[in-house]
Amino acid sequence: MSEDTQETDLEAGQEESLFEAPPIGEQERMVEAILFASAEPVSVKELNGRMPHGADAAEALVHLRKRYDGRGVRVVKVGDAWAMRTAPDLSFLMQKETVETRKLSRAAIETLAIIAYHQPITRAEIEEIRGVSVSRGTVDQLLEMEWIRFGRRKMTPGRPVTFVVTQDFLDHFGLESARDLPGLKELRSAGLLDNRPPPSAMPALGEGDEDAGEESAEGQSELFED
Amino acid sequence: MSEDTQETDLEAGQEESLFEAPPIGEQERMVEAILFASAEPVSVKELNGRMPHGADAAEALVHLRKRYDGRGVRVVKVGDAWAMRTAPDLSFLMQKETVETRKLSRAAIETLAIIAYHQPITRAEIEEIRGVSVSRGTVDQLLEMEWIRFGRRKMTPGRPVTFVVTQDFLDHFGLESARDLPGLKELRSAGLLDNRPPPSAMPALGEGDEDAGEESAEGQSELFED
Amino acid sequence: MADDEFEETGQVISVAERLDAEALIVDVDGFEGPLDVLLTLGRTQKVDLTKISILELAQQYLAFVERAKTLRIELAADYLVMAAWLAFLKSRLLLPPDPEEEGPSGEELAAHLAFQLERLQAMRDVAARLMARDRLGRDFFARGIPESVERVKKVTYTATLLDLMQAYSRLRTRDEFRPYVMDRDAVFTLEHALERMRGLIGFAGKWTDISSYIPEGWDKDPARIRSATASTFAASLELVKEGRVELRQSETFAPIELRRKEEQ
Repeated sequence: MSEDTQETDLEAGQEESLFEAPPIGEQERMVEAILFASAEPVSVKELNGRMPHGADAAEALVHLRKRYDGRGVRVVKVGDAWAMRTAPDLSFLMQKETVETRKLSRAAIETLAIIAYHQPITRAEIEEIRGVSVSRGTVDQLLEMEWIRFGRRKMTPGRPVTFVVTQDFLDHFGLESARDLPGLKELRSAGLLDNRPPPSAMPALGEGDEDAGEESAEGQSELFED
Repeated sequence: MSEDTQETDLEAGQEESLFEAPPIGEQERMVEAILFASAEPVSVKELNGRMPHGADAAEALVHLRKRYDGRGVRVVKVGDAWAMRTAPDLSFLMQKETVETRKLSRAAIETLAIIAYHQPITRAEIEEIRGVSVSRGTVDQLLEMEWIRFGRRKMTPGRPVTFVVTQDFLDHFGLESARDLPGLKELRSAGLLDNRPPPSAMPALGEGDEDAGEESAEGQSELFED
Repeated sequence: MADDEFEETGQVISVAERLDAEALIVDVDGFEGPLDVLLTLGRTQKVDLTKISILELAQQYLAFVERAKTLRIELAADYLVMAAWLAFLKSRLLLPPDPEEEGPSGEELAAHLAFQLERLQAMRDVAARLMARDRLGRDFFARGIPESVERVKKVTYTATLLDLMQAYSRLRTRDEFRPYVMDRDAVFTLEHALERMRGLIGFAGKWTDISSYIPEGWDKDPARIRSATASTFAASLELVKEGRVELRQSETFAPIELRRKEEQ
């Protein structure tokens, strides 16, 4: 695209008399630079004030506007001032999607574990094992992640829905089937069931409802170990 | 050029055909819009990450740069990134936009130049060139302005940290890369950038404990104030 | 006074040199260390830095330090270290070389000092060129109204198998769910080992060290290793007896290897 023959005589123009307006191509460059760098839209009056004597910003704007026609950037009128803006059809480029990975909450991972080990399982049964109610948010989150889905309804009164784990779940955890989950014995031999606080720490440590459980577990094991 | 796997492609890219890149003219518009919208240089990698799948920002940049050649705004390379900047010959129009930069001390200017021409360079090496200790304040100021940053540690005893100049530095001084520093070639061919260790009997000026250096400088000025 | 000084220092100091030194003293606080003073003194020689006389420079510097002394101006240690060194350099340059003495010659030392001065001057020159360049925010400008890139943050959640197992264990160690409380921590029973190996030997088509059958979690603590090794070995013997596997050991204390016995 070689529209501008004006540009060739730029340099010469500058060196010429102070009172002669710069060539229109040069004026166009000036308007372009001012609009680009300005933090606010600039009026024609201000443009003329900043440009050399004799310049005609309004005319330069006509050319500049034409030049940017169809480009990724446009020259737009804002009130009675002018500004440059990215083309509206490219606004999608001004978004950047970032993915942040977070650890699943304790409530969610516990619920998930119970479903995995006991599927198909109803919400009431999950609550019984966890000892606390299961919030809708937790279940929804797991459903949304597609790690659990609804299983068959139980043939018990009320025909409650059940939850089962999904293929996505198995894929994520590298399991062939839910039956491949390590059993209690294996958990124990992996040292995962030995997480008991030392006896000295006995009275009321830990958080919330878990406390009671851990304390009594401890009491129990002491009984047996003696 | 490895794709950034953390940043997923944009909506628009996904909506369109996944395998057909937009025409190059369209890609050029996209690069134009992204560079135009950003005050900071944007890397080719980020451009590609933000553009639809299959786009080649590097190629689009070649076209775009040519298009802006001689305009009031230029497409410039800053390290591995690209930016749009007004043409320096129009600076006379821009008094209004001028930002007051903090005045650098002579020590800071010298230290900056030494880092730029000798990077990566350790504090001890800077001190050996200047013959005085480098105050913490000087380095801190340059770090704060983000004109220098820490480079890799030197594989010498004590594994000292090194300093290198940043993309902001290149951007500020209108340099495509540190290789374009003025006079670099002459300095190199004159051997003035060689790492020539001092003969054994030379006094190690300014080396060692910088605090001691600062203390004595302070002591001195106190004397003069009396 | 001038004579006194002459005798005291034993140096020939021209009036011009003394005046130079005095001029510097006034501004000693403005100097960036001894190299800076040397560069400034060097400039008075009115020659190219590469042709500078280091001997003369040393003399000039010593005059500067002397002058500071007579004016009771205390110089920082760096300046005095340089003075001592230049006095040493001067003697090296003036006296015939002592063949006994080791280390670099006076000329080598002088050459390095000249290099340092030239390098510092070069750095100052390029620093000035750098600062004189067209600069962002002064001569050229970035976009005045940057459009912010909207960060669309997508959060994904993740967990590992270990998290899952730990969560389940946590639940199961609570109270009534502790049916295995009687198990002793460091004992891996023969029954356990047998059960485990029965499930695994189907895959033992090749000779495999039986220690690889020791379950995870039993390979760190010595007591557990001992127990698991013993029971795994006993279980292997049991399986041989049942005719399901073969065992071999190449020599005493070599690894014991196991292989599935193919059905006849």
